[in-house]
Amino acid sequence: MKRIVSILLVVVLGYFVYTSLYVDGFDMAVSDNRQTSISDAYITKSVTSENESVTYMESTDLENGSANIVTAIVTDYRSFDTLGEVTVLFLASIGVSMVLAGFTKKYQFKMKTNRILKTGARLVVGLALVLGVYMFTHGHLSPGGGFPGGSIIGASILMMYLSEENFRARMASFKWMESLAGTVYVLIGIIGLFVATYFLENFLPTGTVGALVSAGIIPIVYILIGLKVGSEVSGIIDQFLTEEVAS
Amino acid sequence: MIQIAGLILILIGLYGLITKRNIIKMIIALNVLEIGLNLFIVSVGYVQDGIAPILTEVNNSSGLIFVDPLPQALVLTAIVIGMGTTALSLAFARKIYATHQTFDLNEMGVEE
Amino acid sequence: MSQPILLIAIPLGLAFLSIILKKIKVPLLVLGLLFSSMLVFFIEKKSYIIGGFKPPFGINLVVDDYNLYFIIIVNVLFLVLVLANLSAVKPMATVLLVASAGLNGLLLTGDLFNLFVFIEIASIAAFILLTMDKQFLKVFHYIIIGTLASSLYLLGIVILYAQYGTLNMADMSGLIDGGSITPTIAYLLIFAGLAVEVKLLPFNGWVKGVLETASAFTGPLIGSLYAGVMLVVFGRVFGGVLNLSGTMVTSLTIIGVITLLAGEFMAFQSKHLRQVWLNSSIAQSGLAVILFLQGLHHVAVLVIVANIISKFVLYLVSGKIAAVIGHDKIADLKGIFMNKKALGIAFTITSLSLIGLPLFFGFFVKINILIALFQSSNMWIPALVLIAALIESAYVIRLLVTMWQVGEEGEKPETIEKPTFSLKVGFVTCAISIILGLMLLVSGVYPDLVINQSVKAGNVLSVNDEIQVFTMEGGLE
Amino acid sequence: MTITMIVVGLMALSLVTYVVSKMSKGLGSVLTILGPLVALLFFLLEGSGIASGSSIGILQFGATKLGWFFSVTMLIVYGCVAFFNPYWMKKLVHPSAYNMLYILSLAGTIGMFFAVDFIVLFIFLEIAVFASMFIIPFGKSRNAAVVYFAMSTFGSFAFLYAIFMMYGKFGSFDISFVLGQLATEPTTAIWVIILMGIAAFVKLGIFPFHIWLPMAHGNAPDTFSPILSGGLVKIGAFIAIMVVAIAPTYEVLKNSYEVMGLPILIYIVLIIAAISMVVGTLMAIKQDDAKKLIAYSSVANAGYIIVGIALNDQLSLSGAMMHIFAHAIASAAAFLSIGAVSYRTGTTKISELGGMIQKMPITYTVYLISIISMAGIPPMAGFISKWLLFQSLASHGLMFIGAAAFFGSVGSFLYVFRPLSGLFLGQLKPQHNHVKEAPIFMVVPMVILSGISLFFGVLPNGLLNFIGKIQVELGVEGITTVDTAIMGNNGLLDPTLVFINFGLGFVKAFIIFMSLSKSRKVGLMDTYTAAEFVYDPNVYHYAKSYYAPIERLYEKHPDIVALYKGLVQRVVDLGRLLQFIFFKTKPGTTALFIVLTIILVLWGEKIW
Repeated sequence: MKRIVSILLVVVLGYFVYTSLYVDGFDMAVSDNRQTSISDAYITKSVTSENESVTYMESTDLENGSANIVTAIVTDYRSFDTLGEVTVLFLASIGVSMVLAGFTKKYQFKMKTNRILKTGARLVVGLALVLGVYMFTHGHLSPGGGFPGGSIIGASILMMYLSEENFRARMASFKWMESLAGTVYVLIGIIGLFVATYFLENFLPTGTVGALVSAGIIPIVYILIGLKVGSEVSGIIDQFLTEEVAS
Repeated sequence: MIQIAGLILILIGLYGLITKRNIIKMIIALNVLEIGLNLFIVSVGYVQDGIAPILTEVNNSSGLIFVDPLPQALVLTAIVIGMGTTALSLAFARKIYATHQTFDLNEMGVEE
Repeated sequence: MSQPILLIAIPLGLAFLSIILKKIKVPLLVLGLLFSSMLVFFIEKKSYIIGGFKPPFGINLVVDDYNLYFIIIVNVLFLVLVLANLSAVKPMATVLLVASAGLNGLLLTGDLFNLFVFIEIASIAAFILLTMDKQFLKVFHYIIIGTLASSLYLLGIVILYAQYGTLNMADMSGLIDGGSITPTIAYLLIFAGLAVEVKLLPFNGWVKGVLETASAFTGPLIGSLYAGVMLVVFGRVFGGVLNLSGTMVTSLTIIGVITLLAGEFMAFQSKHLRQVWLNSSIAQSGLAVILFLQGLHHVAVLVIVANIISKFVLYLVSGKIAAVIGHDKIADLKGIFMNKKALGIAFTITSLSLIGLPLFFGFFVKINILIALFQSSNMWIPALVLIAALIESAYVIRLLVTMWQVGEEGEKPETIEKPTFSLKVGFVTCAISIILGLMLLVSGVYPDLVINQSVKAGNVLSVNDEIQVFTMEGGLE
Repeated sequence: MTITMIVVGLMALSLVTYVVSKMSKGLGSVLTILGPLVALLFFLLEGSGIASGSSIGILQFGATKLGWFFSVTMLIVYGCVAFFNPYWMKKLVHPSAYNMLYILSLAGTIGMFFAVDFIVLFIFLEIAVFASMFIIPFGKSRNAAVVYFAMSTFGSFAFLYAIFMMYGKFGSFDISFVLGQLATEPTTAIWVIILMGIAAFVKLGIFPFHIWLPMAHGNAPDTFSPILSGGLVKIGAFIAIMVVAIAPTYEVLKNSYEVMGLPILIYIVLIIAAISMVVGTLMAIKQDDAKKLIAYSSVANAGYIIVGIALNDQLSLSGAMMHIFAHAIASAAAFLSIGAVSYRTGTTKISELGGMIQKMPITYTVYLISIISMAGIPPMAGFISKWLLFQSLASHGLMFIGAAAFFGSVGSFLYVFRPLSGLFLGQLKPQHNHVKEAPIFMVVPMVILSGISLFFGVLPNGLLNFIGKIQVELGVEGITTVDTAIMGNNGLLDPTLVFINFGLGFVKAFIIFMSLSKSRKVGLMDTYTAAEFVYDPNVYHYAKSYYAPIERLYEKHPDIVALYKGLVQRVVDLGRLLQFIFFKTKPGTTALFIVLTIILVLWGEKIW
C-alpha cells in the first residue's frame, strides 16, 4: 500500500515536472532571450580577447591554451568551482577517517588470495598507475584529467588491498601528498592574485593549443588535482577496509 | 529523450528514498537520483550533430559544431561532489552498523 | 590586499596545511580565523573577478551592502565561537577552517553553480562537525536530506541554465526579467533545495535530531551562523535573482506562514531548552522567508541579523548549561541563573530581544516588520506574525521566570532555599554572551545604524524608494 | 523640569538604583521612595501646564491635563507604596532587580501618559508591562507572571495591530493627527476601536480578560500588589479614555444600529462592563485570600470605570475619572494594609488570621477607610464617583446596567466585610499574640492614602473642577460644581453636608457603643463542644466558609479559567502533533514531505 502511494506520488510529480518543462514533444521550453555566447566564447576562447577561431596546433598565446574545452572550463574559466570540488573530496576523506576513527585494524577477507591474483594484480596496478599519471598529465589535450586519473590511482591501490593480504599503503605519505597538492593549488591561486591580478589567474604563457607543454597552469593544476584525488581516494579506501578494534 | 531518462532516474531515486528503510538502500537511492541528475545535466548541453568539445588533429577547428562544454564541466563537479557525499554517508552507515548491528531503521528501535 | 577571495583561500590553504602540521592545528585555525575577521573590515564593495574572466564567463565574488555586514558578523562570530570552545575544537580544526571558507563562499559568490559547490562544502563540513555530538543516526538523516536538497537545487539551476543559458546571478536576473517563460519548476526546485537548509517546515525533518543535542559549539554554529548564512543566500537567490509569479509567491508565502506558526506552536510545547530554541529558529526562518518573498528585503535583513546574534547567545548558553548540568530540561533548571547572574542577564536580554520588547533591538525589528507589511497593504500576515509573537512571548517568559526563580508554585520567596547546584561556565563564554547582549541592548536604544544598513542591504536586492523605517533618531523616515 | 527630563531621569534612575542596590539594598530601596516623590513634587509644583520639553530622538512628549491627572495618581500610589520596599528587601530573592524594575515600571507608565506618538506610547506601555511582569514571580507564583504577560501581550498586540491599521491608512503614528482622521475611514475606525477596546479591557481586567488580575495581584510580592491594582491597571483606563473620548468613536458609530439611544457597540461594551461588575463581585465574595479578594474587587470596579468612560458624557466621564483616582488610592491602601498584616504575620489568608484589630489598630482603620471608599459608601471618594455614575446611568435610562451596578455595590458590602470581620475583627489566634503594629514608615503612607480618600470624599470639588477641565480638553462638557456641591442631572450632591451628617451619626453610634456593657473576650482555642474532642480548633474559626450559604448559590458557576487552560492545552497539543508529524527520525518521511510539497505547489500553479 505504501509503495503504491509512493509510486503514485512520484508519477504525479513526474507528470507535473514533465508538463511544466516540456511544451511540445521532448524539447524543453527555452526563453527567447537565452544567452548563447557563453559556451561559444569558451569554444573560441574569446572571453577576454576578440578571438575569431582556434585551430589545433596553430593558435598560440590565447587566453587559454587547452585543446580540451571541458578542461579549459574546469581548470581555468571555472577553476574556482574545481577548488571547491577538491575541497569537498578533501572534507569527505577527513570525514570518513573521523567517523571511522576507531577502525584501525585491516579488514581480513574470508577468501584467501592466490598467486595468479597477486601477480596479475601487480601487473595491472603498474599499468593503471601509469595510465593514471598519463591521464592527468594529458588532461588539457585528451578526455580525462585529474579526477579520472586520481580515481584510477585510487582504484589501483584498492586492487593492491584486495590482492595482497598484508598490504597496507603508507597513509602518511599520502597525507603529505594530499596536503601539499592542496596547499600548492591554493598557493598558485594566490600567486595569480599577486603576480597577475586575479585569484587563480593563468599567469604562465599558454603556448600552442594542442602541445603537451601548453595551457599555462592548467597541466600543473590538473597534476596537483590528480595527485590530490588519488591520495584522497586511496585514503578513503584504506579507511573503509578496516575493522573496529575491540577496545 | 535522454533528459526524460534522467528525470525518470531521479524519480526512481526519490521513490527509493521515500520507501526504503535500509540505510544502504537509501544511499543507493540517492546515488540513482544523482546519476539521473548527472544524465540530465549532460543532456542539457546536447547540440544536434555536435561532437565532443576537444580539439584534436581530426576536429582541429573551433568552427565545428561542438556540444555545449559547460554542462560537462558542471557534471564533472557534480559527480565528484556526489562521490564525496556517498563516501561520507557510507562511513556513517558503517558507524551506525557498528552501534546498532543493523542497517534497517525499523529495527533500530530509535524513539521518534 | 583587501581581496575577499582571501577569506576563502587562506582558510582553505591552512586547512590543507593543517593535516600535515598536526601539532599546530589549533594555532593555524585561530590564525586563519583571526586573519579573516581582520580582513573583513578592509573589503571594498565591488565585484571581484576570479581567474581573470569577466562574468558571466568566469566566476565572480560580489561584495555589496547586502552581504558585507553579514560577512563581518559571521567571521567575527565564528572566531568568537572558536575562542569560546577552544578546548573542544582540536580534532575539528581542519574541518572548521573549511567550514569558515564555505560560509564565506556562500555569502560572497555571485554564481549559481558556485553557490551549489559552497552549499556542499558548508553542509559536508557541518555533517562532520556534528559528529562531535555522537548522534550518527540523526546526522545521517541530515546527510540524506541535505544531499537530496542540494541535488534538487542543482537540478533547478541546470534547468535555468538550459532555459536562459547562464549561471551568473546578475546575468540570470537580467535575463529572467526580460524572458519569455516562467521557469516555475526550476524556481520550485531551487526553493526546495534552499528550504531544507533554511529549515522551512515540511523540509526540516533533520533539524530536531541535530540541534536538540547540539553542544555549546555545534549549537551556535549550526543554529545561528549556518542558519543565518543560508537565509542570506535564500534572500540573494529569491530576492535578487529569481522573479516569482504571483501564485508562486502566494503558495511559498503560505509555506512560510505555516513554518512561522508551527514553529512557535512546537516551541511552546517544548520541554527542553535547546528544543525551544530550535523550534524558535524554525519560526524565525519562516518569518524571514515570508519577508523575502513579499519583497520586504530590508526587514528580512533585520530579522536575520537579530536572529544570528540572539540565537548565538541562546545556543551557546544552553549548550553550556546542558554540558555542566547534564541535561537541559527546563523544569529542572529552576533558579539556575541565581548563582551566575551575569550570564543570566545576558541570556535574559537576548531572549527579551527575541520576543521584541522595547529597549532591546528586537523591538525595532518587530515594529519595522509591521510597518513594511502594512505598507504593502497586507492585513493577514501581520496578524499572524503578531499571533506567533504572542506565543513566543509566552514561552520565553515562562522559561525566563523558571530559570530565575526557585521554588514550587505557591511557595513564599522567603521560605525557599537557594539552589545548591552551581553553573560553572568559563569566563570567555560569559564575556561573549554579555558583550553580545549589550550590543542588543545598545542597538535597542540606538538602532539607527543597523536599520539604515539594512535598508541599504535591502536596496541591493531590489530598489524601493518608498521604504519607510522607524528609527530612534528620526522616527518614521 | 520638563516631562522629557522626568521620564528620562526616571529611566536613568532605575539603572542607578540597580547599581546602588548592589552595594546597599537599603539605600537602593530608599531611592525607590525618593524617585516617585521627587517626580510628584515636580508635577505638583509645575501644575498641569508643565513643559513637555524638547524631544530626544523619537522620545517626544506633550503635556496634557489627562496625562497629568493620571501621572499624579500614579506617582501618589508609587510614592506611598515605596515606603514598604525597605522592609521587603530581606524577603525578596533579587532585591536589586526589584528596585530597578520598580522605578522602570514607573518610568514606563509616566512616559506612556504623555506620549504624542503611538509607537512611543507603545514602547512605554510595554516597558511598564515587562518591568512589572518580572516583579510578580518574586512573590508566590511563577505561573502568575506568565499568565499576566501573555494576557497583557495579547492586549498590547491588539493595540499594536490597531496602531498599524491606522498607519496603513494615514501613514503616520501621531496620536492626535491619526485619531482626528479616523472618522474619514469608518471601516478601519470600527476595527481600530474594537482592537484598542480589547487592549483597554485586558489591561483593566475586564471580563473575560480578568483572570490575570487575581493571579498576578494575589501572588505578587505584598509591596507590589498595590502598584498593580492601584497603578498599572489604570493604564487600561487611559487607553479606554483614548478610544472613546479622544478618538471620534461616537461620530464613527453614529450610523450604526442603536439600543437605548446608544450605538450597539457601546451598548455591548456596557453589557461586558456590567458582567465584569457582577462576576468580580461574586468571585470576590468567595475568596479566602484577602489579596485575591481585593483583586476581584478591582475587576468589579474596572466595570464601573468602563461604564463611565463608554457613556462619555458630562457626568459619566467625570465619574469614571473620579473613580479611577478613588479606586487607585483606596485599593493601594487596602493592599498596603493587607501587606502590613502579612509583614507581621506572614499570611494573607483570612481563615488563618483574626482579631488583628487588637494588635494593629491603625492598619485596621486604614483598611476600613479604603474598603468604605471602594464600596462607594460616604463619606469617601469612592462614593462621589459612584454617585456620578449612577446619575449618568439613570439619565440614560439604562436599567440593566444600573441594576448590575447596584448589584455590584451591594455585593461589595459583602466582600469588604469578609476580611474586615475575618481578618481584623473576631478572635485573635494564639500564635499572633506577639504581633505588633506595623513599623512607623509603613503606617505613614497608609495614613496618607486614607487621608486622601477621606479628603476627596468630603471636599471633592477641587479635584472635580480639574476633571472638568480635562473633560473640556477632551471635548466633553465639564462637570460643574457649586461651592461644596456637585451638580447632577437630577439634583445636586453636597459631600460636605453628607460628611457632617455621617459624622454626627457615627459619633452617636460610638457613644451608644461605649455606653453599653463590655463583652467578654474568649480565646479562640477556648472551644466548647458537646462531648466531642476538637482535633483542629482552626476549623471552628468563624471566618472559615464565611459566606457558605451565598457561595452555595453559585458554586457550580462556569469557570472561565478552564476555558483559557483548554486553549493553552490545544496549543500544546497542536505543537506536539506537528512535532510528531514532521520530526521523524526516518529520512524517508522528510523526503515524502518534500515531494508532497513540490506536488502541491505545482498543482496550485496549474489550477491558477
